[in-house]
Amino acid sequence: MKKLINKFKEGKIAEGNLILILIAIIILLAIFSPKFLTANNIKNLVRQTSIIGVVAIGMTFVIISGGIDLSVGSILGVASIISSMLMVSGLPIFLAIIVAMVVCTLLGVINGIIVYDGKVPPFIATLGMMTAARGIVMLISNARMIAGLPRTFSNFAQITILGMPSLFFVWLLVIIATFIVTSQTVIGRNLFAFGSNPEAARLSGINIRTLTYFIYGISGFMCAIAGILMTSRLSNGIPTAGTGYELDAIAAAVVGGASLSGGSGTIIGTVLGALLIAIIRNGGNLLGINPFILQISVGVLIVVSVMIDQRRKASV
Amino acid sequence: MKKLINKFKEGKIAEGNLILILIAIIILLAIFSPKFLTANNIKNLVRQTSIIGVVAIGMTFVIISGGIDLSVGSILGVASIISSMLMVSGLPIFLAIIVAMVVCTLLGVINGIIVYDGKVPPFIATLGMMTAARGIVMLISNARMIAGLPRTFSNFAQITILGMPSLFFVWLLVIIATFIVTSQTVIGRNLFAFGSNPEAARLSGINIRTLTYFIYGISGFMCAIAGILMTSRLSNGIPTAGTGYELDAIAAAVVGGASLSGGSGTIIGTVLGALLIAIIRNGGNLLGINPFILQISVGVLIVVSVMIDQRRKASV
Amino acid sequence: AAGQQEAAGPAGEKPYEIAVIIKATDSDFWQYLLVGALNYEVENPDLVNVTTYGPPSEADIAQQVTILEDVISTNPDGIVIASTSSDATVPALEMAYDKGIAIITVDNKVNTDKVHSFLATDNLVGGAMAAEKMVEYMKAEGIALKGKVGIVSAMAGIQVLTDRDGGFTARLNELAPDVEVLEPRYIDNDIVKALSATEDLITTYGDELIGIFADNNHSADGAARAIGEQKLQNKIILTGYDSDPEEVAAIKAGVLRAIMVQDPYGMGYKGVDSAVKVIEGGSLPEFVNTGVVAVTKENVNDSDVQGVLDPYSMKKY
Amino acid sequence: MGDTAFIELNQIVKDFPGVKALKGVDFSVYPGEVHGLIGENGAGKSTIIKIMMGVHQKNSGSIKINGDEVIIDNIIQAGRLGLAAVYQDLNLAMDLSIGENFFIGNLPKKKSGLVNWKYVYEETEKTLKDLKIVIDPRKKISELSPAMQEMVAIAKTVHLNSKLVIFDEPTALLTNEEVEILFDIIKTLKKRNVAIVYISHRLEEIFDICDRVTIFKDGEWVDTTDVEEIDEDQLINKMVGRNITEMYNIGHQSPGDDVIRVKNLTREGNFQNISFDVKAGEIFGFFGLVGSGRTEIMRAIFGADKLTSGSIELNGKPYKPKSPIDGIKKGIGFLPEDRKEQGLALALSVKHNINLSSYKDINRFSFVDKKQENSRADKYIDKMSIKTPSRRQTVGNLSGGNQQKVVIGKWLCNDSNIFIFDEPTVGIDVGAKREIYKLMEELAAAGKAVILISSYLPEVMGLSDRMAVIYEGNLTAVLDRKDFSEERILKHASGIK
Ligand SMILES: Nc1ncnc2c1ncn2[C@@H]1O[C@H](COP(=O)(O)OP(=O)(O)OP(=O)(O)O)[C@@H](O)[C@H]1O
Ligand SMILES: Nc1ncnc2c1ncn2[C@@H]1O[C@H](COP(=O)(O)OP(=O)(O)OP(=O)(O)O)[C@@H](O)[C@H]1O
Ligand SMILES: [Mg+2]
Ligand SMILES: [Mg+2]
Repeated sequence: MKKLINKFKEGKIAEGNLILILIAIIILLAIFSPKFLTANNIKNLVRQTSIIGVVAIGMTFVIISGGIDLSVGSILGVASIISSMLMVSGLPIFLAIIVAMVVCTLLGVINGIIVYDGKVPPFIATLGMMTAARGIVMLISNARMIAGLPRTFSNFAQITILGMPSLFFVWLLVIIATFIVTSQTVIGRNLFAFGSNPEAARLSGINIRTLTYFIYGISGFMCAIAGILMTSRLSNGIPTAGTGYELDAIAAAVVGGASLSGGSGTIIGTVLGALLIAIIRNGGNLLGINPFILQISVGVLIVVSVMIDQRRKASV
Repeated sequence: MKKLINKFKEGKIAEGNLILILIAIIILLAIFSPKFLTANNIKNLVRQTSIIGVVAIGMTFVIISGGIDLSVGSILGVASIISSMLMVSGLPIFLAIIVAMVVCTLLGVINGIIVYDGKVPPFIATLGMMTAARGIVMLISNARMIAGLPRTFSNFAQITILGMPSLFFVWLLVIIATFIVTSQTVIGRNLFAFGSNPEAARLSGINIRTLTYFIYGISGFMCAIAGILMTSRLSNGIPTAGTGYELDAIAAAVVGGASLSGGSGTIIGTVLGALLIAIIRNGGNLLGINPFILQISVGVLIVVSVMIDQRRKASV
Repeated sequence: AAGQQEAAGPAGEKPYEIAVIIKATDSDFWQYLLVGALNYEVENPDLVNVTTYGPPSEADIAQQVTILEDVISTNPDGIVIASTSSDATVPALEMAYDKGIAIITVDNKVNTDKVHSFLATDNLVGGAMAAEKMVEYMKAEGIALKGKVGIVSAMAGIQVLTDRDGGFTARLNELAPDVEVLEPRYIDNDIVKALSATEDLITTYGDELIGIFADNNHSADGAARAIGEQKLQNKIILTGYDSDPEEVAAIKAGVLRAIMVQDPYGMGYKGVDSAVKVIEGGSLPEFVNTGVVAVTKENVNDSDVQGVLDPYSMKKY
Repeated sequence: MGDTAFIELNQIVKDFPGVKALKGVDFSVYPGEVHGLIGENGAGKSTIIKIMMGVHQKNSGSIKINGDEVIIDNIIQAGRLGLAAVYQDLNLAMDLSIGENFFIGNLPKKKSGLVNWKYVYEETEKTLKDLKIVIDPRKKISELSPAMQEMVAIAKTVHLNSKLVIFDEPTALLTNEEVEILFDIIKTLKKRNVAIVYISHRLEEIFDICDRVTIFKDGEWVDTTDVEEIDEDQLINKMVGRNITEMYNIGHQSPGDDVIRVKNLTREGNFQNISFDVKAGEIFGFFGLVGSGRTEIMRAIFGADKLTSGSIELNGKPYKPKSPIDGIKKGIGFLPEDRKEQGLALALSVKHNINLSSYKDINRFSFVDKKQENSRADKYIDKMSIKTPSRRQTVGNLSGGNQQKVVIGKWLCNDSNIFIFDEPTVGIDVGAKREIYKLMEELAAAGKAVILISSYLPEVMGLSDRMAVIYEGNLTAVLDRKDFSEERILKHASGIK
């Protein structure tokens, strides 16, 4: 423990700054709004963050690799529509979920193929996928919500376990699994190497083709999880689900310390980044701040927190 | 002329591929829709492309420098609201336009300051500005459209000169001016040097601070022009004006051959890129294609045209 | 289904080419309008050929103008348009009118005389109705008309929404002067954000919060879910706008008390019909009110509202 | 040499986060003198010139120019004071033309304010022609070989007409011919009474061209002396703190079986009909002028590039590499010529880089075996004597020589049996060079095959058992050690039959 604190002081914990900023904001909010630290609000907060939090984790893989994935929101929409249409058509819940996961993972892999084999910059490849996948969603759903989901499915998102919403536990599971993958496995090591220097990674015998497929596939898979959670939470398949999430997810990862030039980023950082943004929004709402001023503040705070982080990094 | 054709054949004209793709699409559309090559439709096409075309040119500066500007849409909104509110309040049209231009250029420069002095990655700096500037627009306009603009102002966008819409000439002016700046002036060439190798630019004594301010300032200025044109065309100050334009502008520049890692990109390429995207949409509308299928096609075509471009570049 | 074939008959010959342009392709409401328009085509295959268009988002006004211009280039016999902006489409519409194309505007008034007919609901009135229903249910639940009422708005800067919110606020101020109407919370037409915004409203104002008005279907879906989850439907009276399956379910569950339902199906159907009448030389009233109906638990199962609640059930293709 | 120093630095201190790069050094240069600056990798040579040039700010100390104290807080100002530098890392804008790079930061304008392109290209062409370099200045600079790029950078700096010109390791990428040109340039500058700072790890160059030499060690000033008063051994001793004699003196093995047999290898546009074999325990040199195609041959064998035709046998078995994965599986280790671009993930730790190719062997169900990861890292840090505060240090913060050792460590760690070293000692100090040579000796002694590509003739001649000479993608000779002679090798290397 002492070791940890020392490490922290020496700035050796990558997420150190962010934790400090987060604590400062939490203290401020707790002082100004008595509602902020209530059990109920905390529950709301994690529920509000879980879905985008899962997307942001997939995004973190892509960003560590030096890429970007603009298609997450649309792929989330695909998951929502496919899973709900299948359920409504009578497929068992379990199967519907599996199919949605497979489809979304494949869409992610297609991103990877376009990027690796097509040599198209990730920004453009996933921008194309973003546009096309949303079009597909609209086409197959006729731009309509899908209602009439099985009760057991829609109930899932309402459950609380040990006082915490079920969504939170899914997020937690994702966090733990991806934390292990990024920090303990060969794939994690290769991911960082690839992001830091793709050519060196290739010349070191890393199979960067499959790695690229894997990275974008993971992002697609995370969108599937998020889309299914959202569908359960809203008891409907929503064709517009996830619109604009790409920017939120990227912001979470980058505020969490990931660099868009690749090679750095952590799962914990992204989790903190997502929380920071959500807390600012939640706090602003609790304080009854004018929504436009709140919007301005969110913009300013994202910039300022990254700026502080850069300063502190430079001074260590 | 012969020299030009030879250069073209040898793939030495950067925009060569794009011109070929564009011609192919134009021929296809002309075959399938007799309305496509009518004077009226061509007029529509340039009118539709002019506004995003101007934004994309500002974006090209930023992309050549190795940055990105997500705030263009919001800054365009600022221009629309500020200029229209000032006009409605009785300020002379001329002054209202100047004020909007100054404000937007300043917002751009602020982006530059955050990027250079704050050392915040451009993606985050301009993402913050995107959120904040839209908030400002909503706040000052109360999220309402501004109506009651002077007739002379709204008429401007309707005028045609020599059979072409006035907007086109503004765009043309911007194209010519920026073409000269990027290819014939010191600051323009410094822009390429900076984007190609920032460290080399710095070590060669290029003042990269003012250069950064200039680059983002230009982007802001272009948004002002586009915002004013849009206000005239829509006869209203629109608080949501420009939403989502960042992606269209980036797509135009990248389809036009600019690389997001900086150092390459041309004004002509961006113009062609913007036209390509607009032509696909226009053609789809003329053919009465289902809007979702059109959306899918636009996504696919952006990716495919970049892919073809990459292939041909690699094979030269 | 919709007329994909390219060449229309020479002007004056049937079937007439009718273009239907909606504000955005991303919502049930506008899809309902298309159902009305396309049903008309199915019923009168020899009379009209309907093609549908729309930008992906209501925020993108310029894109709609672009589409309109493209459509005019194709020289249809008639255009039915729900124009997002009242001014932006004027020049193009006037040009089309002068070319002899039948122009029918729906939903939103366009500031020009060169329009053959206008079919719409009055959103100010719809907002006011939502306030009336809210007060009615507050009284029924025995809630004192004192405290705060929130507005969950789909998006900032969209005229029809501003009208609904304005109509609601004005009427509520009249009916319950002691109630404070809070600043709208905007949710980017995202149900999850509507849910979060409502949760935060509940957390912030607690018992003081006695009502919420949600100004479209997505905002009402999210608000209903938040209130339902916390079982506060007897303390917070929720009224909404538009109709989708989730709203109908919430009405039936008593979480959402009333929705103001317009008749997008009718706008589409009657819009095309009006265009045909213009083309054939008939004359039409300048304004046709397509009406707004308040649907509550009491009338939600009535057969005559089924059509407006879910026009998809009337889809004939 | 004049009486007052043109530039005089006193007690300069420079701290980087975690590193004290300069601990109070003195340094001065007189007009018309060529002043050599030497020291091990990381001694602070580049740092002090960057302080002179206003790229870095000193923490304390003073700078005088012509006896007056000055503050140099940016590059533009350094330029005004008459200082110019050719930096160690090639700082060129690769997307731009040769002419534009020539005038980067300094583009001439016409009266209208627009760039005077005619002048840009004519002046560039003329200046380069004076240096016997004939190229079209409108070409993109990335189309030039690294040597030519370096020459452009040198010519550009000299063209500025400065009073002090600094060369930071200019010859690392140059061939003999170009080194001659460079020395002529320096002599001309000297005649014009320009002060010159010359940094190099090739000590014989110091004796060829310098008047005085200053030695740094670990951020401290060690000595400044007239070149005539010191010999190479003394210099090395002052630099590394011990004696290194006979740089290239290593043990040679009696060769074993053929490990690699190459027949008629061709890659269109790069090389043709290359055939050779390398035996176990052998150091096989590859000499050729820069750009002759050696790198491409090796990349193709490693699997990094595709072959057009030809066959390869490894240990008697046919081998058709499709990607580096195949080469690595067969035990080939490849030390690329550009370690920063191709060899290292600079942002990652020493440990991570050493293990980069071996994770496939040290995992259980794809979970990294961290004990092994750490112990392997420590083993090779120790074995290679990599100077690093810990295995967790970011590789980017190490000095050049130590970075190079990390790359070698990576291939040792992967248990390779064929080592391809492409320009392994570029930019490496004498001490580290000697260590790398000893390592090659050890590898050969352990029965591995070592292929050494180098453009530095003394090095290939000194180390190789046999040597292949390449000229424009063709193998012009394979020589035995006993037949090595400078004249003969250079003849083959320049295509003279
Ligand atoms: N920007 C920097 N940040 C942190 N440390 C640095 C930086 N630049 C140099 N150093 C460190 O300062 C020390 C001196 O480096 P410098 O580049 O001056 O060495 P050098 O003598 O030029 O070595 P070489 O012969 O390898 O070029 C080294 O320990 C190096 O790691
Ligand atoms: N990026 C490149 N673009 C174009 N030509 C190149 C490129 N890299 C190398 N070449 C050319 O390919 C040929 C072989 O170069 P290569 O680098 O293999 O030579 P080398 O003998 O290994 O020399 P070096 O000492 O530079 O490593 C040369 O003609 C060179 O100019
Ligand atoms: Mg150095
Ligand atoms: Mg080489």
